[in-house]
Amino acid sequence: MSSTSSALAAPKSGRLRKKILPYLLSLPALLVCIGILIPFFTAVYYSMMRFRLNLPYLKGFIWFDNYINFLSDPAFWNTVQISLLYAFLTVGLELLLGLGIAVLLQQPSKFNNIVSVLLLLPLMTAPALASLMWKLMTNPNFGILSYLVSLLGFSDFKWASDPSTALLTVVLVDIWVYTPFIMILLLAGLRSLPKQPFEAAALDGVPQSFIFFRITLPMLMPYLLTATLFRLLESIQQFDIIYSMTQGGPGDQLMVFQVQAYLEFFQYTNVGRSTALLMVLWAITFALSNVFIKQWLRLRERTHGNG
Amino acid sequence: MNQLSTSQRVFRGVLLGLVILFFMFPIFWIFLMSFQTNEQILRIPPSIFFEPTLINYQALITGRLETQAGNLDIAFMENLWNSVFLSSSAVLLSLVLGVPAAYAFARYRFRLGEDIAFTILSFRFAPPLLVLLPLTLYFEDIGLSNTYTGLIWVYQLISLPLILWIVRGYFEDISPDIESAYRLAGHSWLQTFLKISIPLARPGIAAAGLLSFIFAWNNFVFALVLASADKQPVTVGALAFVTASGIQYGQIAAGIVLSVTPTLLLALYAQRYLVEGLSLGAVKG
Amino acid sequence: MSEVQLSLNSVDKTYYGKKIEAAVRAVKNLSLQISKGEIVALLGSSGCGKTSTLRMIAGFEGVTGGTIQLSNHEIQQLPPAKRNVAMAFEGYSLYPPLTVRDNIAFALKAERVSRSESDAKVMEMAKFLEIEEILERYPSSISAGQQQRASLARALVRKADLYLLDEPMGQLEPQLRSVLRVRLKQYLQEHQMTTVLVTHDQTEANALADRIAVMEDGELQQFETPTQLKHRPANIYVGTFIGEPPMNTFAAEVKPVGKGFQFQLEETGELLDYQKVDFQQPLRAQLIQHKRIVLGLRPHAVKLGKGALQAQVISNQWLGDQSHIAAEFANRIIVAVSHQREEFQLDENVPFHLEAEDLHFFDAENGNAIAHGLEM
Amino acid sequence: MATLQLDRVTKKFKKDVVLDEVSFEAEAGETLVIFGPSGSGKTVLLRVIAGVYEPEEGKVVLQGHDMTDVAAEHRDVGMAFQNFALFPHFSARENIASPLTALRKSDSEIEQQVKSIAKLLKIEHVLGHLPRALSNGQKQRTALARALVAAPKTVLLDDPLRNVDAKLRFEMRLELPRLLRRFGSTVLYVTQDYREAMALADRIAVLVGGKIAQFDAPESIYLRPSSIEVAKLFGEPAINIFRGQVNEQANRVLVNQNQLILPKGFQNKAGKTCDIGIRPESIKLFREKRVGTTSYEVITITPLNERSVVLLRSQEGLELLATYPAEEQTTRIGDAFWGMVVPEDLMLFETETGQRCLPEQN
Amino acid sequence: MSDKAKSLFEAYAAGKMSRRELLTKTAQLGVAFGAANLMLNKASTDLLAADFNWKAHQGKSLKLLLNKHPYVDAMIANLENFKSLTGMNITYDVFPEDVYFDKVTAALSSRSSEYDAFMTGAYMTWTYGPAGWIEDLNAWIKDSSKTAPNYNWEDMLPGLRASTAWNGVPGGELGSADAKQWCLPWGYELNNVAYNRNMFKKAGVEPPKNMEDMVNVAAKLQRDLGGPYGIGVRGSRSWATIHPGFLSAYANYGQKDFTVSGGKLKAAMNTKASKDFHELWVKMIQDSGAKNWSTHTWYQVGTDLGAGASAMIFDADILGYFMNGGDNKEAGNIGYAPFAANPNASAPTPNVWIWSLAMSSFSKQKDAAWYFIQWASSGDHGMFGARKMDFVNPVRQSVWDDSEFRSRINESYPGYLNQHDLSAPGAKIYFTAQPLFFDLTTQWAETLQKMVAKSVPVDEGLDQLASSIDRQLRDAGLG
Repeated sequence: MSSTSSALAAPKSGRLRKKILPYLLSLPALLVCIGILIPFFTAVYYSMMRFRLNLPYLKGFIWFDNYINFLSDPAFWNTVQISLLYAFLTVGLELLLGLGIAVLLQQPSKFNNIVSVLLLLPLMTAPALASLMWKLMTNPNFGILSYLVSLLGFSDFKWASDPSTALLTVVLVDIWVYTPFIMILLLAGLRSLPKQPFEAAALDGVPQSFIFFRITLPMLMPYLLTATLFRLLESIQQFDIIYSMTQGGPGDQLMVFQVQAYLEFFQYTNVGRSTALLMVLWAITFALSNVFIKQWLRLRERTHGNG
Repeated sequence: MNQLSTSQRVFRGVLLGLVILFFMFPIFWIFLMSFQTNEQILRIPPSIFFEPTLINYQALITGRLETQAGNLDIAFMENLWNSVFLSSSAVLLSLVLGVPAAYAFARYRFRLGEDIAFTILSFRFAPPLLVLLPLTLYFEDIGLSNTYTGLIWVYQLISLPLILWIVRGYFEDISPDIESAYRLAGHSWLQTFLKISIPLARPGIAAAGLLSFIFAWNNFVFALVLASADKQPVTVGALAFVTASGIQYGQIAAGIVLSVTPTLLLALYAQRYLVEGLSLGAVKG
Repeated sequence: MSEVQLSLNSVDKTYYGKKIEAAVRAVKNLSLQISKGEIVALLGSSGCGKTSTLRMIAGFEGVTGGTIQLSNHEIQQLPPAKRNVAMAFEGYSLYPPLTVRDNIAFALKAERVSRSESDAKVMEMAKFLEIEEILERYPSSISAGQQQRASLARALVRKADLYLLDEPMGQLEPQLRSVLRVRLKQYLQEHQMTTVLVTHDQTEANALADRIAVMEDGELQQFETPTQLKHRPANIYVGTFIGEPPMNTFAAEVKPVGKGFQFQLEETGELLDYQKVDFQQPLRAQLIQHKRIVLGLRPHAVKLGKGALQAQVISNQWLGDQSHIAAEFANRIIVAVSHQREEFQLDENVPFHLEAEDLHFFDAENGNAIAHGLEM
Repeated sequence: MATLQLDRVTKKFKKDVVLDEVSFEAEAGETLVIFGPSGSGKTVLLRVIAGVYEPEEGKVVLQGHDMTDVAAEHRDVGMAFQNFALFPHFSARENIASPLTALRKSDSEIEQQVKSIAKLLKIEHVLGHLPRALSNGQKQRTALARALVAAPKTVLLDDPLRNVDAKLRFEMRLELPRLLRRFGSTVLYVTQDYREAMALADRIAVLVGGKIAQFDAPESIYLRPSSIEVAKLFGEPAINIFRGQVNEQANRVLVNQNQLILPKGFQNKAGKTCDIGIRPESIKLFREKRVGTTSYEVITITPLNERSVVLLRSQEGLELLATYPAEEQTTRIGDAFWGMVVPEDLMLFETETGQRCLPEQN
Repeated sequence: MSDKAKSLFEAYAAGKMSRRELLTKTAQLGVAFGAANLMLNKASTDLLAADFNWKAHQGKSLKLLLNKHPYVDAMIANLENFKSLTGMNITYDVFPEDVYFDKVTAALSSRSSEYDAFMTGAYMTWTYGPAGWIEDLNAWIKDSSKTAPNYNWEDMLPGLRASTAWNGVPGGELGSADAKQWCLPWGYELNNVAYNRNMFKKAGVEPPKNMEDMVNVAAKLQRDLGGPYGIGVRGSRSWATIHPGFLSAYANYGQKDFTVSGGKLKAAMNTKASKDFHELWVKMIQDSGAKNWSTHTWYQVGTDLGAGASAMIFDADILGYFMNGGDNKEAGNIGYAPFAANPNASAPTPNVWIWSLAMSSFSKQKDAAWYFIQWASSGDHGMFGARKMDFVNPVRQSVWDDSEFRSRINESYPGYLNQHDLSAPGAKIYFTAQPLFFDLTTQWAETLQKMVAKSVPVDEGLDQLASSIDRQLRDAGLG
């Protein structure tokens, strides 16, 4: 019968092939990314140089001087502070809002499904374009929002142009663009939660708030973590919205890392300082992402039964 | 179940109404704006009553805008095409590279496996400029400056980690027994992968693909720094409406509307996958 | 039994799909009265409506028609929380973020039972269900059987008017299952806990329940004690559903001979001869009236070794304390059970006989029982 | 000829040893049941044979060829999974046909073979359905059909009856052996139901903690279990186990002040402590006193299908489980029974190891 | 083209006929106006070709990097002539101004040979030059084998010529003898007041005479008009906020950005006079500037004027020029006024912005690139742009002298020429040339934003700014 012959013809190297297969599968993806590691290491090198394109005679390796200079540079600390503030503010508010909306839309119904797709629209508007939209709407002369706000009596509301409201305005745009992302993740999470624990709780007469905080939220935790991870790290690196809305102003009000680094490079051609700034940002990001991924892996272990 | 009192229902309705208002109003307003002339837009106070005009769309689509300063060439449709081409190529490439890798991480525990996975994922968290700045300094040398290839490669930074992350989790949620069953039926690994694993992971792949498409489409800074005019996507191209002879608000609006349309259509099409695809897998943990 | 604790009155449940034609009537005109302290099993194959019934009692599903009374109050309009019902779910109903201990104590905590009292109760339940060792673990890290016991503990630890147990032992290992069955029944009886239990496993229903409600296709087939169900099945469905191995059935023509009868099997014409048996009058009249009947034969009643009938053995399985012998008879398979080890070989022709008092008579038209044995 | 050989197969997951040097052989056409409590490694064993898992050590030999390093698709093995593992996006027909398409058979040939096995398993009418539209029983038959359709030399069945209801399970228990005989394959059948194991097996491999505890014909295992562990796994209700003291004459054993008659051949145990095993059905119960009986009080009664299980307590306080046919329904709690243990059925086990003590032959 | 038409053009080209005469006659011949225009350019081109080998680089293809600008529109409109003149091909990338200079930096810093020539401002060459990215064009201008005899370099406004030449020494004087010509002026703008004549009439005010007057006039406009704000000036966090009206007024007070001594630079914006001026400027914005001043770039300043949202601007004169035409709401209502901030000053001292053409050092065909730069900055192209397109302000004296250009401007843009002519003598770059230009001016703008937002008092802010700038200069070895 054919079976015997096919067994004979079967490659004996099955075990070896099985060992190699995962590497074969993952290597192309890795290689494509590795290519990007080269610029990364270049950046590390540049960050340790006095390197301004327009002062070529100053070029030289200075070890960590760029970083040491940061320590005494109020502008740098301002950047750190603003970046973190911006990140925590946006992500915090987006989480709250996204969670709220996801809870509102939790029951799968036709209406809720349509609303949830509609609410994705802002996410599909490129942040650069969304900023443009909001700039139009907050234009003090013809902007609809300025007009509406003036009807409410705030005729002097300056949106992104005033230091006291610039952060608020930019955060508002960030919330507008990215809350849908969190919403859709959490909605997916809520909808995939098993029903039985909630039925059990309903039967036991446990109060809604008790259920929400003790059961729903913890069960949603992996989703919340993923959403926070992706958003927080993107938010701390925010560029598009801030650059388009205010270019970092007014004053140094919104000088976050990437805007500062962009200006340092493209306008001041200060490669050393620019890359050093980005390295600091990378370190912060990496540390944060590590914390989150560890936490996420821990939860995953638990749900997969090894906890 | 789920018996809500009337007051609860009204409360929910009001909340939902506010949410929809906040998220939809800007889009609605820009939509209206796109049918107005600059003059109408600049009216003070703003008004929602106007005589709609198609000149903005006409200008964008024909690529010619008549102003007092002469005829302006607008490459908007080219930009739109660039966006479509760049985003879909980038996502396709990411899928081709990322889905097998995601499968490997999901199914096999191999030496360095987690490290490789984390390395790829961590690219998602590297500040884009950190990579871009050095790249501008020597993209020229490796012959990738101002090529679609170069851009698509850099776009992998956005799309690949996301696809890997979501699809991996999705594969993990599929019972390996189903794959084993197909192999035991006498099919090779590749056949099994193509006929069983991928079809079963389709919602996850679709959701990941859609999300990364959206992010690729929305990208601004990569294209801004690396692309020359003829390779530029809409995000950068839309800035062209700011001209010395005035800001073409109507066209900006029309441009925004047009640029959102393709992703919206895609999302509508893939909507049922989105929630389903995200609910399993990665995110879930 | 005394006072009625739970009463279902003509309860109906219809699930409406997208189209009217797709509507499914899952429970049909179900009426049940359950006394205080009684343990009742809803038994039936999957899709028979037993789970829908349980969920209506719990309040997860609304009734389409009829009323449900618990402790003399109509509850069908109340939300689940207001019904004072405790339930153990079939599957993974534990709260994943909480330890097993917190899971069990969750409702107690919400009821503001004192810490010490709650601890004591949890410990008592844990000992009872042999889960003391996993109290600090999380649900995902314990086996399905342990999860099920934790879920059971969570339901039993509460004070409620009614306990609903949905397949409470389905995930347990056979050994543990038989031990816990006994223990659980004792516990429920001792504490006078009115219980409705849903199961597809008759062994479990028999072991635990005072009375069993057999359901099929949304309809209540019979509601009786386990013994009555076995000895006096109300219809063919109950007859073949209850009993392991299932009852053998043969369609036959009734031929009165003298005081007795002969039953001629419809397909192949074999005669089961009971002309010498004295069929009492009411039964006799009934049988004559029916002409065509279905005969039911418990495998235990098939006496192998001697007799006028012959069957060819197709399978002889010894299970330690009993033998199951399947044999071909009248183009059908007849199954016999013997409490000793039988040595019949495959294809061997074995004589057998059936006592008249072991016969069950069913109406061939509607399947309803006419009589069991010679009684009537 | 042994068509299936396992040679000291060891499988680990991280540090857990799931299979510990498992060796056995199966003959062509034989049905071998792998029986054990959950977590004993049954499923893993099957997967190692199928090629889904790789053993760390040892060899898997099928039809005389070392298959240890051969990919699953080249082993000529059919397998039915406990959770069915049907391809959800294929119809029942495509599911069943999948082993045939791999063999590149013609469409008509495939259709004909699928039809014929579907007929055998009574699922012809649902061939066009997707798995989600099938009942559990239909799914199980579809999975079975898929495993068998290409008539593989080795068939692996992983607790295929676990998820189906009692009636169907009983029917399948009758039908399956006949069906398997038709294909002439070597069958490895995993179950944790001892009745199923006894009903279906030519031989049973009892797997406990990753090791083969006993490998023998069903009756041998039931009647002569190699250890307490194995004895406990067979029989419902489970075997009664007591600590007992064998008297100097080695003809009685004292259990909790009750004297039980010891079968012959245990001289070497005289005066020693042993564990005594008594199967519930080995206790003969009578309503009235007879010679050699002891009086017991009924503590609980639990109906168990055709039998009733009673927990009995002797005056000396010995508690044991016994069964009697369910037809006698008059028993009440508190009733008295006169019971006698059939001496030949009494089993002795070493207290330390739990191994069964064999009677001396002479 | 008919022979008759041809001879007409030849006559024109030979200077026997005025342009108007020619056009009337060709019209009579039935040649459409547009075609006539093209032929006219053709004729001048042919003329240009007369005694110089324009075909030396025939067949080569150049690529330009351009900013979206009316000058570019004018150039593109005339490009066919260049192609036929030289037989070269031209392609170009046009970017919006928001990102244009970043693109230039990206292209040059990557040493890309893609672009042969590009548009730039003079300030940028202070970075590009030292970085070694652009060529000193003297080498070509002075080479008669490469430059047409009728190019007439001297025709370029001298202030502009000087402003685009720098010796590369930080603080070095623009246009010094050792200066390198980093780029060629192409079009320029100077900074003055443009205002809405109707609004001024309505509020009963005249264009401001000096800084203090400007503060008051703006405030009055803001008060009386009830809607539009008083004055539009730039405010974004960028060098561009410093360079237009602001620096023009600042320079008018004789104030400098740096003092240079011994080759070292020192910040000079914290003098008493500077502080007083800043006080006035900040107050003006606080009282009557745009609400979103801190995001205002030139196009918002312009758009607001054109849309009637502001009453006047102190910014590039060409902004006022553009807002007076097209579909702008206030088209035709815009007036122009020269502005000297210092009451003691004799004339305005507008700082200038010069759109120039530079040659990339990485170009592989520099001579060919020079042909393009030469053509684009020639009097003929300038004349074409000025007469037919919005190529204002031209950089050549000959164009300013052209009567057709002057009459056209006078008709449609009354007051514009006057404004220009009065300010032109004082118009030049008032910044000190040095490589940290962008860092330091951006910081200056940032300080200005803070002062307007009242988060720092003016004199404290300037002291901080000066000390910060001095530190950076020291770090870079300049101070």
